Amino acid sequence: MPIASLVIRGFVDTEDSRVVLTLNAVSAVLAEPSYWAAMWNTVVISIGAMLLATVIGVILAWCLVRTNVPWARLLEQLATLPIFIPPFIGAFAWVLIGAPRVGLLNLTFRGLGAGELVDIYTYLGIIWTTAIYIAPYVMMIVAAALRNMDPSLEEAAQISGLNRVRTMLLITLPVVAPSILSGAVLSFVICIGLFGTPVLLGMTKEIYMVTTRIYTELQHFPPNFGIVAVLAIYLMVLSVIANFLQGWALKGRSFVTVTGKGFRPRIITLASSRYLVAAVIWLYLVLTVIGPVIIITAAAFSTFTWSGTFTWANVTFLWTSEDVRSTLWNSVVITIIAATATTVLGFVVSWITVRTRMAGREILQFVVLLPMSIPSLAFALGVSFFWLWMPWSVYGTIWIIIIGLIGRYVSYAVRAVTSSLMQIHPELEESARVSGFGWLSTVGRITLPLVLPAIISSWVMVYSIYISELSMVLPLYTANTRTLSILSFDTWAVGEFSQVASLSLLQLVLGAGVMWLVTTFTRQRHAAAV
Amino acid sequence: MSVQVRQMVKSFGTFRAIDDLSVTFQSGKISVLLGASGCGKTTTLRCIAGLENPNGGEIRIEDEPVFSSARGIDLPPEKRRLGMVFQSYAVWPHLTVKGNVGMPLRAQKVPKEQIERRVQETLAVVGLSEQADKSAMKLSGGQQQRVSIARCLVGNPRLILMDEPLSNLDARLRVEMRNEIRQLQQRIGATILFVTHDQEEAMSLADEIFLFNKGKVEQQGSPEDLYFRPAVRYVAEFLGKANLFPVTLRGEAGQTAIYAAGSDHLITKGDIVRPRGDEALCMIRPESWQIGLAEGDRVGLPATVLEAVFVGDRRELHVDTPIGRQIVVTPGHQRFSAGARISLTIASQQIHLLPDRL
Amino acid sequence: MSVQVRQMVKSFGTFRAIDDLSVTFQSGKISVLLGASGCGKTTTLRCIAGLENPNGGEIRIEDEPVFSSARGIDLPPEKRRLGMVFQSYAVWPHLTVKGNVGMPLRAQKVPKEQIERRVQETLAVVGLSEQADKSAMKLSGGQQQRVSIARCLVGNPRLILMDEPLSNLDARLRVEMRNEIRQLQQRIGATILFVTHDQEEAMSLADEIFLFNKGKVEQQGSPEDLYFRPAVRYVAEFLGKANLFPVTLRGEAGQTAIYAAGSDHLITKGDIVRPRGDEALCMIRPESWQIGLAEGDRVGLPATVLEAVFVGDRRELHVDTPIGRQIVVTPGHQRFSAGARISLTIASQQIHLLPDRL
Amino acid sequence: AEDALIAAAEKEAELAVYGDPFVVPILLKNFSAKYPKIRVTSATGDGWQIYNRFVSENSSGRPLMDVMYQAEDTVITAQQAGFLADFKPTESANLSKLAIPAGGSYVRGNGNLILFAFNREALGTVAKPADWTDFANPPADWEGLIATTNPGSSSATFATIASIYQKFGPEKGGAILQGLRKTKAELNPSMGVMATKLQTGERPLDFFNITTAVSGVLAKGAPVDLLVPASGAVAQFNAIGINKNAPHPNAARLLAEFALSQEMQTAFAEAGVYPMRVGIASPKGLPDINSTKLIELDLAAALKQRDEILNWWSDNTGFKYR
Ligand SMILES: Nc1ncnc2c1ncn2[C@@H]1O[C@H](COP(=O)(O)OP(=O)(O)OP(=O)(O)O)[C@@H](O)[C@H]1O
Ligand SMILES: Nc1ncnc2c1ncn2[C@@H]1O[C@H](COP(=O)(O)OP(=O)(O)OP(=O)(O)O)[C@@H](O)[C@H]1O
Ligand SMILES: [Mg+2]
Ligand SMILES: [Mg+2]
Repeated sequence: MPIASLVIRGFVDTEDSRVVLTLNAVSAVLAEPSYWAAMWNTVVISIGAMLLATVIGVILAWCLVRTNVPWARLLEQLATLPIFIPPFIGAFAWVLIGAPRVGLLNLTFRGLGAGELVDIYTYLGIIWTTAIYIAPYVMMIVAAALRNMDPSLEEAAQISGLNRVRTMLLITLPVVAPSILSGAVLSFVICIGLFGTPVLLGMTKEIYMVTTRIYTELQHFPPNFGIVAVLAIYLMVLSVIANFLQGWALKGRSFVTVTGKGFRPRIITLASSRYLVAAVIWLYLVLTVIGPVIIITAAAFSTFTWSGTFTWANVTFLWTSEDVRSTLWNSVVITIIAATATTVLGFVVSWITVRTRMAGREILQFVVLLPMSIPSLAFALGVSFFWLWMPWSVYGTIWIIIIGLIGRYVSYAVRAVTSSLMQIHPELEESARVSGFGWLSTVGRITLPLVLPAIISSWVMVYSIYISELSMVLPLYTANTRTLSILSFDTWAVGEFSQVASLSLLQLVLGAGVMWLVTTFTRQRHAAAV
Repeated sequence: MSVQVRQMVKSFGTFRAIDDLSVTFQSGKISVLLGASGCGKTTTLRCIAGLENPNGGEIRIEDEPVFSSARGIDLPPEKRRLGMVFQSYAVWPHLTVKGNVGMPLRAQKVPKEQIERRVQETLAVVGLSEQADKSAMKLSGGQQQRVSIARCLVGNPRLILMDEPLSNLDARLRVEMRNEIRQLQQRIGATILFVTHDQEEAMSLADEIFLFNKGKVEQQGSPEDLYFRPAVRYVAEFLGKANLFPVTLRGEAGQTAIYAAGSDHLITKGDIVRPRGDEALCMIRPESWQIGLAEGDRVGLPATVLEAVFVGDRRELHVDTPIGRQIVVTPGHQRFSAGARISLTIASQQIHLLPDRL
Repeated sequence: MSVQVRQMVKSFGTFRAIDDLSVTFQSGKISVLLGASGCGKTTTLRCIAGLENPNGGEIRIEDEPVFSSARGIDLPPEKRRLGMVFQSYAVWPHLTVKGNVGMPLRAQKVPKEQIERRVQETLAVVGLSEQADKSAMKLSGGQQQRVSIARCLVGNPRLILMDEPLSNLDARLRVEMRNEIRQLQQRIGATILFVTHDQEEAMSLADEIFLFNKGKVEQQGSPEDLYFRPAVRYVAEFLGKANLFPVTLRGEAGQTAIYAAGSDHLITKGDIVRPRGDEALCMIRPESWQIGLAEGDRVGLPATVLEAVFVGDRRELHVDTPIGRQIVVTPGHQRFSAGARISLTIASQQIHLLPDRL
Repeated sequence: AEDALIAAAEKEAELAVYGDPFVVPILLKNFSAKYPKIRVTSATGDGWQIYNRFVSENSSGRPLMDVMYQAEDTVITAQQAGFLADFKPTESANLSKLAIPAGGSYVRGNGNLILFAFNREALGTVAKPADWTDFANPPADWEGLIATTNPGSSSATFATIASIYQKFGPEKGGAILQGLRKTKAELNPSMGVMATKLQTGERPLDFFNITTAVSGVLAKGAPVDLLVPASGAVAQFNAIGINKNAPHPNAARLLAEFALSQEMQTAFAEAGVYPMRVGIASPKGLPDINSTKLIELDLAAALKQRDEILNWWSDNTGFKYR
């Protein structure tokens, strides 16, 4: 752990030292109004997307976990899917749906004589596209917390005369507030560091965000790393502020909901309204998951988009192409190793910060949280600088990618696990200590199984990020370590959208398949334990 | 607010926690539910509150059906307008003590100032005024339990369900709380269903006791009824301590002689309510035995003290007699040492005969 | 395994939950910790177990320091080798009953078959054999509490800390469990620290009682000591029920007359242990009052019955007398109705005088 | 290639190529097939991004790249910075005159044409441009139809803008660029994105596009037409440079030679890029490069004026290049 934190700090330091060298970059950025505009856009769009994603995620989680909506399991898995669609593909699907002139929705509206109602190239469009991509993260975190909540807390509220909605608003949500906040801050932070969507949707109308600026900065010559670093620091400051606000909001409150008085799981029964709720969720899913997936599928099977003629060529290439085979293998190896390592590290860090009184644990948490919102592109650059100057030959191997991914995203896992850990009554661990277990075995036998839902969702979460992560890999890969996401990006760069679509389908299937495997496996294990 | 339960069944998987339960809890009375651990008391309360869905049967509150499997009625908990104290407290961790207690009033949309006042009053009743602004999770076990009681009482509900509400309080506080509950019940005429394992509590609080056994009511009645006139052995043994032994009845009505079965030890003689037949199970409460003067006295049952346990106001003697082991309770200040020989007598009115010999 | 606590302090923020506590719990004995809700019992146990870090002081188990702020010692809980039953049960929700109970043995690396056998044995002791494979979450409150007890006992620890372990059990089961604990303690010579709010339990179980008040031990001693000879008013009132009133002492030693203060009501006369001075607080236990024969009898204290509460084996009379309200306990089968006039007498040996008048 | 070179290269057994995402994969596929003993790794992407990566590796004293194969402007920049070894192909006689720039220590490996592209179906009856100057006075119904790219990041775009600058001069050329502003043209992140939008009809009229980006959709029968502007198309080249500090100099040279070989150049032509060898026809379906009118471009000079040109572009289009 100290090694890892050192390493992470090393990354940050490399960037920091650049800043120190070129202090005028700071003044350049400060003096230039367009950077301020980018900052403003970032804040506006991120807050908008965060709010929307949080509302959607929380409502979904509550309906799917705490009520008897029909087919909740299936709906939940479907609702998770958007995170397996790489953001830039998802954004493109939305271009096809919501672009002026040719977007499906506009074609429909025009057909109905309603004119062109939607334009995806607007603040709202960007917010919507980003929000539906990050809403599943909020949903996963909140759902894990809801699963761990003692239902008698809700029952007591109902007895007190609160109806279901008010029970949810006054009791359930505040009790899982750490998770909701966690999810919200996470979505904010993902959003400020996101680059595919704003590049695709924002640039055309010159809605620049800080990440877009970093991206263009790095595409230029000569690159101004100073400005990149300053912009990255901007984002870091934003995320530190967000985290600080979160800590402040939760200060001094306790959210223990898993007590030693065992609870009996119980869900809220909705009468006929459950079908209405289900219908609304289905509608949402059609809009956000099924629609885009169909669009992508249609694209994958078309000779070219909207050609009207279909072909298997783009799909058969998935198993005939050597490129696909090797990059797929790389992707799977990198993703699984990195996701597992990230989750383990994330759990350890949260456990240390939540449960121990170890000196320096605040610093540890701070260091881990710092890279949270540095755009991957900038972070990867830091990583490559760092390892280029290190004597070990990690550079150019898959390990540098893995290290980069872990360093950049471990805070996501920390976030997901911490909020769940806060729910576990310490006496459950203490009783194990008294039973004669050291802290390590206590964690293994008691804590881990109890926060398993959160661990799983955090694994699935980072897995989904990694499988489609592009900008982190971009500066770090070589031909041997090329990943699927790079392949689709390259394919995209040369205008082969149909192939890109079929690659995305592959990623989607991979993601959904792994998620399905993980959940069934753990459900079986859980069933065996019960 | 009377509560009527008809033919209620509640199964968990194949296990019948409530087994065809029919019972009426009277309006404006305190009904105490007693029974062994796991016999279905909590489940009964939860079904009445609407937190658990019975598999069948009907529940009426004040004649209005709130659940009926036949008619497909199932009122949600918040519509049943009752108060409940949970066995696990269910104190909301994100709120302060005040926030917890004020919630039912907020649900009723009571104006702010009034909430503040009533919360303060109720907290004073449970002795938590000083903790009002503490986070609920920083309280000791007993304090949390009191928060949960205050939360239940604050809205003056007409029907109150309490699941072992005083189990973590000390004796003194418990008596205070008990009196508070009594007074409240008299003031607002509430109907209270009260689960407890503390028999003293049960006896002193109950207008009627319902003794549960395996998901059914074994016997119901006033505390004295159940204590002095248990219908079956289970009740006699469950409630308080009982000396039970088989006896043979001789002589005619009005002058029945009771002999320990299979021996010629005369227990007592007198005007005794006889069950059918000559064989019966005799119940003598430990405090009913009179300790005779001295060793060698031929009047009573000779007994040897095996063990004398001091329990404060009483001393429990475990004695060996020709008719088997007996428990005798004497005031705490009377001392006995193991091995002491005493004799026991019993007044005939203090004998209760049970029909079965099992 | 004696436990010595020296000058222990534990604060939460500015609040001193344990305030300079020094106490020794003797090896091989059952020490019962009694005290009002929130007085620091749980905190004391947690400090001894190593779950809470005292702010200062020293704790020794069997003379070996496990915590010492001066010497910077702080042994982790698992090294202190003790068993504990938590007030909140702390049953692991993700495990079965068996899984919960077997855990301490697994910690000790006991072989599989042996674990199986010992878990079964222990479950039989607490009466949960049939629930062995159930998920711990699906148990009733009392069943969960028994899981927690079984988990504590299974490893035969030499030092056992129990925090209200029987609070959710019915009276019968509670007596059984109490006996089990006694036997276990005698069999393996364990030292037991037992927190309870049930005074009968405290009395019958304790070798020594420690009465806590605001983070300190107010008085310690055998149950009879504390019950009959409380050192201060707080103890007298906390433990059992007590009639307390100020008295004036007259006459010389060996023939002291006790008068109710400010009146000429002679309470009793006899050979009484006198505190210093002529003013004292007189304590009479409710069961010590003798109810005199009849109305109009001039021998005892005239009294009018205000209320008669039936609590099973006893009946508690609240009576009005010229010296104030008194509580009188009589056997349950003696009936009194409100308004009845009786007279009360007391034997001089059953009077305890306290030095203070507060 | 000479046997000695092959032997030396195979002894090195490794090779790293950085460059263009379209041509480098094709090149490596053929190279690996021919020289399986040499393990080739590559990094591809946007020209300047890859270039920046190469620079930071080199300056940290850990050069990894052997061969650079990408847009000419980046290679010129590398050469001017002194990063490149001198490379003179052995087969220069068989190469077209376009292949060897004057005074260069690098060789052009292939070419691309930049010309007008539009979606004929989506455009319908709307007038199509015939020459660059048409954009100076755009018809009203072009509004919202045009897409373009950023010369600051895209080498092909820079080459085109520089051509306009050099051919029409700041005034007249500026008027062309102002036309983009008038028609509310859209700035796209890459030519690939532009090609996709062209094909869906979202932006049916590209200010210009590059043959590599559109040849794929053309081949699949999309209703896209290419048109050579009357004043000439722009030829843009991918150049091959060898790192002065190349860890595998022999393998690097072998690859560079291979890229110019008959078999590789033929393969290029089949893949839709213009070969640099005499006697090999231009790719099918694309205009023949030798008979196409081209705007003369002095890229080296343009690079010296890079900031000036970019600012000029910015001022006239209203787009920011950074
Ligand atoms: N974590 C905490 N933070 C703040 N105050 C606390 C904390 N834990 C306990 N206290 C306070 O310390 C005091 C002692 O608590 P403790 O749990 O030891 O009481 P107790 O004697 O076990 O009471 P009970 O019989 O009600 O369980 C209480 O007033 C409680 O409010
Ligand atoms: N959700 C459940 N799943 C399975 N069995 C259950 C569930 N809830 C309760 N039971 C079983 O039903 C029986 C009755 O439980 P209940 O909680 O009503 O008992 P109780 O009378 O309140 O006991 P206690 O006095 O111990 O609290 C118990 O045997 C318990 O194990
Ligand atoms: Mg219960
Ligand atoms: Mg406690």
